[in-house]
Amino acid sequence: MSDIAATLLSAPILFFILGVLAAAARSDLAVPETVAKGLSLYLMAAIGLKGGVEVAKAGITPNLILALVAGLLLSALIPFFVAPVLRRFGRLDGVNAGAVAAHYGSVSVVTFVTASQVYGNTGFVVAGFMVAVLALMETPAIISGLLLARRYAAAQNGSGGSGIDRELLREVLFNGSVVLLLGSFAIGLLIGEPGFEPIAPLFRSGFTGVLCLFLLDMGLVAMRRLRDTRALTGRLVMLGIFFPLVNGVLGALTGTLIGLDPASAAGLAVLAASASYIAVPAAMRLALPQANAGLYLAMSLGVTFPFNIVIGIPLYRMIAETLGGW
Amino acid sequence: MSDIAATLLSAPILFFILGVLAAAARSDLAVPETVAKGLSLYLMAAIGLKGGVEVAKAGITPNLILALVAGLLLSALIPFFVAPVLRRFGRLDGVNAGAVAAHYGSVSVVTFVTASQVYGNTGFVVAGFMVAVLALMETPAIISGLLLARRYAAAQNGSGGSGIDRELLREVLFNGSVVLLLGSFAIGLLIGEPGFEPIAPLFRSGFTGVLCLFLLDMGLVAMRRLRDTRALTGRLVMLGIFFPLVNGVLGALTGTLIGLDPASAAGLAVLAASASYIAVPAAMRLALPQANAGLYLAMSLGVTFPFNIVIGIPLYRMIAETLGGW
Amino acid sequence: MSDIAATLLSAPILFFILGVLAAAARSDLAVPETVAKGLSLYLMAAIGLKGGVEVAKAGITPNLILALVAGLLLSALIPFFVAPVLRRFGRLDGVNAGAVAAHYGSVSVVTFVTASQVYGNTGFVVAGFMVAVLALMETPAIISGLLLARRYAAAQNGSGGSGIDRELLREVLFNGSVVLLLGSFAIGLLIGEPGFEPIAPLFRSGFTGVLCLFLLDMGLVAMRRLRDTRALTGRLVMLGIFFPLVNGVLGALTGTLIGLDPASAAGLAVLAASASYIAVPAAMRLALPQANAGLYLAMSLGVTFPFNIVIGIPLYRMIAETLGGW
Amino acid sequence: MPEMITRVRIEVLVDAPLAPRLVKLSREAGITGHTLIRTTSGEGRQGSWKEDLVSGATAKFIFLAVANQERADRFVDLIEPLLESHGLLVLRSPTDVIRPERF
Amino acid sequence: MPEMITRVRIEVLVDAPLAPRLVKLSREAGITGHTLIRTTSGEGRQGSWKEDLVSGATAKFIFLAVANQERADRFVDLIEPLLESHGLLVLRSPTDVIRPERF
Amino acid sequence: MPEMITRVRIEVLVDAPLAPRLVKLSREAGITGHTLIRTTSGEGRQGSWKEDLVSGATAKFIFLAVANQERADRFVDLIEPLLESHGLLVLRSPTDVIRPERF
Ligand SMILES: Nc1ncnc2c1ncn2[C@@H]1O[C@H](COP(=O)(O)O)[C@@H](O)[C@H]1O
Ligand SMILES: Nc1ncnc2c1ncn2[C@@H]1O[C@H](COP(=O)(O)O)[C@@H](O)[C@H]1O
Ligand SMILES: Nc1ncnc2c1ncn2[C@@H]1O[C@H](COP(=O)(O)O)[C@@H](O)[C@H]1O
Ligand code: NA
Ligand code: NA
Ligand code: NA
Repeated sequence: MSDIAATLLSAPILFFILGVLAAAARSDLAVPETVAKGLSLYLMAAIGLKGGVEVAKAGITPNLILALVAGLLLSALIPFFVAPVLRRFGRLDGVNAGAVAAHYGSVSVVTFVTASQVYGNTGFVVAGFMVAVLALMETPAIISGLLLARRYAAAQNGSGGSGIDRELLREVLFNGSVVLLLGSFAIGLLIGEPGFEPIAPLFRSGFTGVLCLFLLDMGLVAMRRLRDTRALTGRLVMLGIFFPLVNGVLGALTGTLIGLDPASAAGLAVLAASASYIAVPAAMRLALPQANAGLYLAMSLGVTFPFNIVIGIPLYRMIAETLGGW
Repeated sequence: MSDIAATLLSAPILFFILGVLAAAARSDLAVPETVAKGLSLYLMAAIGLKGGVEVAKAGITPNLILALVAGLLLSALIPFFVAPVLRRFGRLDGVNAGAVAAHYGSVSVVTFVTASQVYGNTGFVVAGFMVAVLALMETPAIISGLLLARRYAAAQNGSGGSGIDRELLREVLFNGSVVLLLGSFAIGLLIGEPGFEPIAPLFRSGFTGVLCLFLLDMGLVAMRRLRDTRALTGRLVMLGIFFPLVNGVLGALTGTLIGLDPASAAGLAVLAASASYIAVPAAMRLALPQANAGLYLAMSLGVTFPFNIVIGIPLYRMIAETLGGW
Repeated sequence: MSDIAATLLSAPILFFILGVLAAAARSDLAVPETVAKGLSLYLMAAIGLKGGVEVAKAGITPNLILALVAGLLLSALIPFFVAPVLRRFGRLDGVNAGAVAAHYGSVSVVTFVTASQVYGNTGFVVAGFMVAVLALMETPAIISGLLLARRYAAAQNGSGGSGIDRELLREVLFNGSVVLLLGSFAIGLLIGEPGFEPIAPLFRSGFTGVLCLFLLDMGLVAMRRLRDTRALTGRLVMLGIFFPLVNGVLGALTGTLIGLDPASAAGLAVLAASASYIAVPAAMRLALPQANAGLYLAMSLGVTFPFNIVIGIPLYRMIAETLGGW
Repeated sequence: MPEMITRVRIEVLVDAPLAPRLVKLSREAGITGHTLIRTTSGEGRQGSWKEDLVSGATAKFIFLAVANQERADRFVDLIEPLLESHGLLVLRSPTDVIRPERF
Repeated sequence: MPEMITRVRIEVLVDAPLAPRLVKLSREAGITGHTLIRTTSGEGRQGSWKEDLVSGATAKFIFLAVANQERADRFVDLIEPLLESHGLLVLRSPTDVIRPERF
Repeated sequence: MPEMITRVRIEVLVDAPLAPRLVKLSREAGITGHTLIRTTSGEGRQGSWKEDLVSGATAKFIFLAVANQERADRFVDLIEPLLESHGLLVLRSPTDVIRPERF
């Protein structure tokens, strides 16, 4: 429990809570959208670079390959477990179940970034290559979610999503956050530690501070979304907490089984537990426009994201440490 | 006088002057609004954090309590001195006098931040708890200004401001800048110096530089507002200089009397002398929409803000040092 | 050639290439316009400050005066060489030839900034005063381009550009980037190294990192402009590579002849070779609205800018070093 | 082609801090939706203004709502008392919409 | 005074990720140009939304196109199937333009 | 209900650097106010463009002015010579306003 206290008392998490409280009090505090977007680009470039630089130092290990495969499978398969629960217990129709499931298979960059930072500050260091796993996990879930939506729709009347056209394929493959993460990772690999030095003041020293400002905004956004939504039922809120718990355990187990160190296994748990709110919503607007955007954003941003930031991050660490100690 | 020269030659003040000159020459130099807003959020978070961290180190002292009470009283009472002068000498009607008076009772975060920075760089260090005083002083003046406006209006025909409804109350209590200042202050208190370390590169090392960019924008904005306004009379310009002088002396006196060190007394002088251009204008648009926004912004931003930045800051220091030397 | 490899492997250039590739793959990666603008203001303030601080240390030398005169002449005269080639080989009409020529006489701040950074990181340090040369070179070319456009038009029917009215004069003299560059340079001169110290963390340590993010955006913008334009012919693309080569050699020669050290001569080559995409396009929209903006931006941003960043910068260094070694 | 029926398009230029008040009044008039559009700058009898996020008090939105005749009338009635004090600019024009029952 | 001829002004409120699809359909309808205008926030039957660049999925544009009667009709026909699923709001009104042959 | 009288609504799509020129001409035509609205992107015969603040040369505004018939006519006359060279798109439509004496 002192782990949870330590997490809760770190600056980024406290700024997140400040944002949640401000929005709950209906304060007019707001970070301009374009600034928030700028901060998120910075965070992705920084995490990519740092991961690449570390892999440049450590070299490409079998662990890296195993973790990539595990991440890919988790992202692709989690929707198949999530969607049926959303239909039966959550009472969603097929299209919405598929859309929401895609979010839970995919990942939240900021959740991972926050976990790495909070873990790292206490010497529990997630391996650099997990950034590549993060980038790889963003999109397979999109395909799975669409397959599920179409299968459900076909079972009814034969008209599911509009399929995967060129526009969507581009969104899936060259989604901005995937490109920036993988691109920065590649740049980090190429330049290594010496080439990283001139940019380290911005991308390494400034990182935790920027994360604070960004999480302040995420707190505001998450709480406002929760408040303004009309689509969220009690059952769906419960699922928004149930899914990260189950997926987190799944991720920690997988990570431990393939031989990752406890911190990296915890990182994989965070990835599995987190739900996307960048790449997937945009893809779902394109591929399943009839799905309710208010719904999937409320679940991933309004419920699962805060749960992971405040409770999940220390919890997955405890689980991974316990499993790793066996 | 060499103090004034030293102030004028510090980078933040020079960037402010650059902004003023550029706007005077009708240059198209402009900082995008959203970026300026982002910078101002950063400045508020940073000043709040730093204040909180210092109070975490110094502990809660009687001085702190006294300064909070003094600040609160200054903010609430200054409008009662300012408004009658605005009516008689400034020839404003009751509603506008009340609205402008609220601005002078409240404070300008950036003026305080600039003063702290300029003072601190020469070893004249304002106590950390003055940030809490700053936050507390933002809103009492709003209530006073509204009371004054209503009293004046009642004396005429009985229909003053629309009163304090829920919307306004929220604006007053949970105004974005108040929430951010107090919230960051609380976070600073909670995390203390060790917790502040990972975010110090952004919030401490980067501070003066960001202040330069923000003051460049403020110079542009202040000068353009002065140029574009149609509401400013010569008498009001004189009051825009007279008020900060009187209020600054009042603040320095109060600070010295309650036993603050000279630098913190100078800080209180700066707070008393400065006029709001964030929290109060928004509240006045809500509560007294019939008041002339061009007028109060021209006075606070176009006249008093530049006066304080360039002349007031070194002046209040001299006054506080003189009073403290008695 | 290992110079070129070293340049290509520096982080800023790699981020530029990432931007180009992302745009080529039609990724939706994008930096918000206001953030990009904010980054460019930062870069100009930082380069101005650093140049001023260095001149404050080195003093005003005859070299400085000579370089200023040389820069002024290059900016004013290059359009007279460029415009006829655009007409004859490029097959442009007089107005468009004048407009494009103005861009090539003027300079690209980011190209210069990138070159300084890339050179400086390998100990090839461009003199601080070259920033003043940069600022001075922005506008003379505008006058030359307009003269050319008017002369061509007069040769046909006597109605060229609408002449230089007050609006345009202000744009030319008090253009935002010129004011910011010269203003920051003056501030750097005034405060010197000691006054720069408090703002060095932002403006010196953060610099290369910010440059990376900005070049990422420039890569996206340059590639998208190239893709979306309808005005670019094969001949014009060739000229967009031919002009920087010739002007770069001209700049390196001039710099060597007036006695600049090889790095500063390379800096002058970069300035001569680069084409404006900030000050000049805005002035041309005002003065020659009938010229095709898609055309001049495609040439300067879409062709010449990438060429200079990737190939020109190491090339001009080699040329300047060779010339300096004589 | 889908049938298009005439409805009323109302646009009100309003200061950012006062926009929520307008939204409330539109709900009272029975109007079921609205969209806010940010503006950049302008000029009127009271001088010129520019979008200003730092103080936030001089940014202006265009409040756009589509409604049927009856609700539009009610809304204009409700905002009439605010016109002078809130400095509103109100435009009203006919527009064709698809699915008119929504408005 | 230059002659002004009546053309059709079409405005569609559309989610940012779906705007390219609208542009494609307008080209198919023979419409030669369009302009996108960013909106800030709004409210409808599905609740309220705010511009959101981080996820990017709930920002909305106003797609504005001017066209002659025939092309406007064709465009409305093309987007009709998307109305419900894409949550579009479609406004159509007459407007006078100079150089009507452009549209 | 307050009386609403018909006035002319003029919208001009104009490049950011040229907007001040339009404002000047509207003043010459006797028009007492205007509002500028930022646009994001668009497409026309000259290709597509996107808001671009770094160079600033390809951002576009919608210049919106409400005026009476006479002033509107005068304004359209004044901008006519600029249409081609400045690439303007001019829309003119009737709108009802409250307090018509303002325009
Ligand atoms: N009557 C209306 N007037 C203006 N905008 C509307 C109206 N109804 C809906 N909207 C806009 O269309 C969006 C989607 O509407 P809805 O599908 O009803 O949720 C809303 O969020 C508003 O931005
Ligand atoms: N039919 C149209 N409807 C709406 N906007 C248009 C239309 N045609 C052109 N535009 C806008 O006007 C700009 C200039 O048009 P053009 O001169 O045809 O390239 C375009 O980039 C669009 O933003
Ligand atoms: N005739 C007009 N056309 C368009 N916008 C106007 C007009 N008159 C005023 N405005 C807008 O309404 C705001 C307030 O107008 P006023 O109350 O006259 O200062 C101005 O700043 C403009 O943005
Ligand atoms: Na996941
Ligand atoms: Na005060
Ligand atoms: Na040049």
